[in-house]
Amino acid sequence: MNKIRKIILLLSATIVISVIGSQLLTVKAEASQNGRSVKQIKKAGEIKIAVFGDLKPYGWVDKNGKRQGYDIELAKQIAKDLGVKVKYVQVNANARVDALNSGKVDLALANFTVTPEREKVIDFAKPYMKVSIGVASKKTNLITKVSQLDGKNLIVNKGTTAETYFTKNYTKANLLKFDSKTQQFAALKDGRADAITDDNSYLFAWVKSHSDYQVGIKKLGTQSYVSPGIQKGNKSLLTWTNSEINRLNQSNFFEKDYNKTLAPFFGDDVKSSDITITK
Amino acid sequence: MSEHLIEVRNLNKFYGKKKVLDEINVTIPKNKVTVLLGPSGSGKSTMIRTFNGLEPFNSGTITLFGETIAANNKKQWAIIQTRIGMVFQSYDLFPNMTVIKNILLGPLKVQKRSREEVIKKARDLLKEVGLEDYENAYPRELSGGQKQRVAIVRALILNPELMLFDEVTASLDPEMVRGILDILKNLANQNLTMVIVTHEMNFARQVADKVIFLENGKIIEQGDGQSFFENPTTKRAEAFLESMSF
Amino acid sequence: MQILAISTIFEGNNLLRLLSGLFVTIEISVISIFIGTVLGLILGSLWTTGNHLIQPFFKLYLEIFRVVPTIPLLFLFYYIFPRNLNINLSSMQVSILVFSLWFAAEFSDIVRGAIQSISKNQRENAYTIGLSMFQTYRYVLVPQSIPNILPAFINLSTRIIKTTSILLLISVTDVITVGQQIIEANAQDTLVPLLIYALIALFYFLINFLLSQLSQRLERKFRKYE
Amino acid sequence: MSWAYIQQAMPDYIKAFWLRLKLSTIGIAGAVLVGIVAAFIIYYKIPGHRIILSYIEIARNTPLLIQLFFIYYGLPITGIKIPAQQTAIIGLVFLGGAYMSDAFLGGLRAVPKIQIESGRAIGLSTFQLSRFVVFPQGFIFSLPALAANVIFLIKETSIFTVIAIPEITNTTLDLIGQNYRTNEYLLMMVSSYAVILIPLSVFLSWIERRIRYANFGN
Repeated sequence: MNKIRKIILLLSATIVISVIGSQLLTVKAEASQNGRSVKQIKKAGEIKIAVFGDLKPYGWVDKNGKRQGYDIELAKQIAKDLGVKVKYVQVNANARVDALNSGKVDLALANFTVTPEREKVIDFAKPYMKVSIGVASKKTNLITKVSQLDGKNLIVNKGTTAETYFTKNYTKANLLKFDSKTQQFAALKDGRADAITDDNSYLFAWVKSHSDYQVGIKKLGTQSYVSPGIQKGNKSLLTWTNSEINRLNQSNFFEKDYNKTLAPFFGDDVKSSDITITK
Repeated sequence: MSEHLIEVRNLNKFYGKKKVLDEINVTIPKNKVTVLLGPSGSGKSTMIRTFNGLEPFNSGTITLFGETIAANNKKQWAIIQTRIGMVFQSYDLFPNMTVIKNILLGPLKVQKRSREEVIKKARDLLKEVGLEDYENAYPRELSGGQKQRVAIVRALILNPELMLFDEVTASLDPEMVRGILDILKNLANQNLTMVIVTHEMNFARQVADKVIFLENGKIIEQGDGQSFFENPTTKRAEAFLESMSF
Repeated sequence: MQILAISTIFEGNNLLRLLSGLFVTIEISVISIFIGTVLGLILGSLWTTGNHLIQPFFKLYLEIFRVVPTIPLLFLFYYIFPRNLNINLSSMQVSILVFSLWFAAEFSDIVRGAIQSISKNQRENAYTIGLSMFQTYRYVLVPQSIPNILPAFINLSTRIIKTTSILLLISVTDVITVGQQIIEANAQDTLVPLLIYALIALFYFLINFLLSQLSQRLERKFRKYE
Repeated sequence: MSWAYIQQAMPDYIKAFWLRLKLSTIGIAGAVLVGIVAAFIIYYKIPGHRIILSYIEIARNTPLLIQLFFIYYGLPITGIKIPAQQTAIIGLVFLGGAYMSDAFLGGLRAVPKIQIESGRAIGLSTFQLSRFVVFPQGFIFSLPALAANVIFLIKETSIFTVIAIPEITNTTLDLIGQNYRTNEYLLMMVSSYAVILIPLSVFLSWIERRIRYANFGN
């Protein structure tokens, strides 16, 4: 009796230790200071890409657990052209830069808007989408001018260009800062704030499935561009991605991507040319 | 006199500035019973505890089994100490183990003896002390006297060449004391070398081959048991004996 | 509407995904608790041997992990150290590392307290029958402190399991991350969030509740000799 | 490391620091209150103690994060909408009350039976017994667990970030997301926790030592 118990104990200990061992021994020291080159990625047979998991229709997970969206289509295409598999790393907006710079991912395809501040810390490849900041609110209490936000509660997502805009250019609104898209939209629906600000493109998509809301302010600030983010100094991957985007533009990939992933979610007030970049 | 098992030379021990053992020079004869006597706080317990390394000392030497140990040599003690058994006033068995496991721990884990041999020996010893029915009991189920008997068995099973008893009856009920003392007497008759700290004067008188009398950490008198009790040479010993026999 | 919301859970492989997210939570917890227990036992025991050389380091380690909340620790090990030390751990490995070290720190203190409260006589008894230092801990001190350690051990374990809920911040696909994905995929149904969060709460509750029931049983068993 | 960023973020951190202090003070005070009441109800087996026991099991065995999610994002569907700061305090009191009642209960149970019997012998009522005998002694015994809980609960406030309360973790994650100076902001975050928690932790070991000696008299 005692012996059996000892054997079981020993066995389970062995299993646990081997699991731990395999977990800890796979510590990889492959990431250099500048990230993995295209050659290294190809050799590893896998590219790690940061995506959103809760941003319909750009990067989200459907009911079968499959990742879907505009960014995901691009990720798949890039992996295909590199001849490797994709490993998705789900991130929140404010973790994108750190995920790149700590080598957790090779590429960020997470609605990453190019800004001067970001360009100081990471590299951007050529843009694949146009975007500006928008503000959505309830139809019954529609916000159409920024001045209407004075002293009102405004929902932002941490680490987005919309947040930066309202922190630097217009400071009279009271910002509620959330970590994830799920949380920010949930808070809006619960009526925790008067309006939400984020990239206009997915505000358009969101209001389409929430008919009592409307994008009252369609464009704020200047037109911005969304690009793949790459760790600072990773020349090899940057060059490759730039030529990849050129290639995809020539083959009308982005328009097809738009029609497949975005069009079903957008209202009539958005056209393919509002989002994609043809040149 | 016969051969000495322990020889203590110029032993000193301090607690902070207080000198608790002061220039101790004693010998413990082999195969005899030595009793340490003295009033409370005289240093008896401290002294007996230096004999197996439990109590480190500041200067001097102890020679046991022909090997000389200087102050605080832990490695030397670790080897020699296994030849010495000890029983304390507080009969602390290991509460997480049954009686038999308490007894077997030393011989099996330290001495690596064969299980069958040790179990047989343990049962013999338990029978000798009248506890043959208690081998699977936990310590909490035993009385103080019974626990103390198990503690003695636990020490004896290691086949010690020297046994130290530090006031083993002091915290027992009076009716338990006799049984324990009988066991000790029995051991004395088997020519085991023993050092006993006790306040039981009648018992001491019966078993002591040698008496060491201490006061304030100093040896006042040491010598033959019978002559100590009948004819103490110092006034202090005389006074002590008087105070103890009312 | 309500039926619709409940069916969301069984739709596609939602339930399976939630469970696999839960498994990640359990895996991280179990491995961390295991490593943390072993390490904590060793450290806590070492502390009571009175080795003054290691005590300052031990104390520093203990205070750091006791005082700094888990979120900054996770960020430190996930984002900062890779950049500065050039080692790259996956989010699972980082979680296990941080949770193990945290568990070990708090657990070692519990072990220390329990061992120190065992009377000195027990050590002396062990010494007189010739047990080595290791044997004294192995057979006498550690077994005797288990009944006193157990409640605190379980308390700490449930806290570790609960804290895995913040792993969504470093991209671990745990049960909450999956829950949010499902909520997002069913954004038009307002009851879904309530349901998913209730379900996740139920998962956590069941694990921790069973654990504390188990501990009460074990404690009773261990205390039977007292 | 850039000093300029640290300086620039200082006002935000000071604000966040006070907010956290406020929320944790109210939350922990509430938790202590709930804990004391719950502990006494269980100790004397007052009717309803089973409900209290279930509350403790539920509060202790589910993560604060989920509790907050549930209150903040889940409840509004049923028409109950509680603002973020109140949600945070409710969550902390709910979770902390369970842990605190455990601490107090442990303390109460450590009071020797003879004390209660002698109290009864001189004719004290249950309330008087609690007020003059059981609580004062039990409180001392529960101090180490209580202090440990305070540290634990203060650390838990970092989870408030998920309901957009601009406390220290939220501010840190936000600043990192905006300015990408992770090292600086994490340093500030850790130090602002250390400012409160290190003295507390030292205090904890101090009372633990005192109680150990008081208990065993050596």
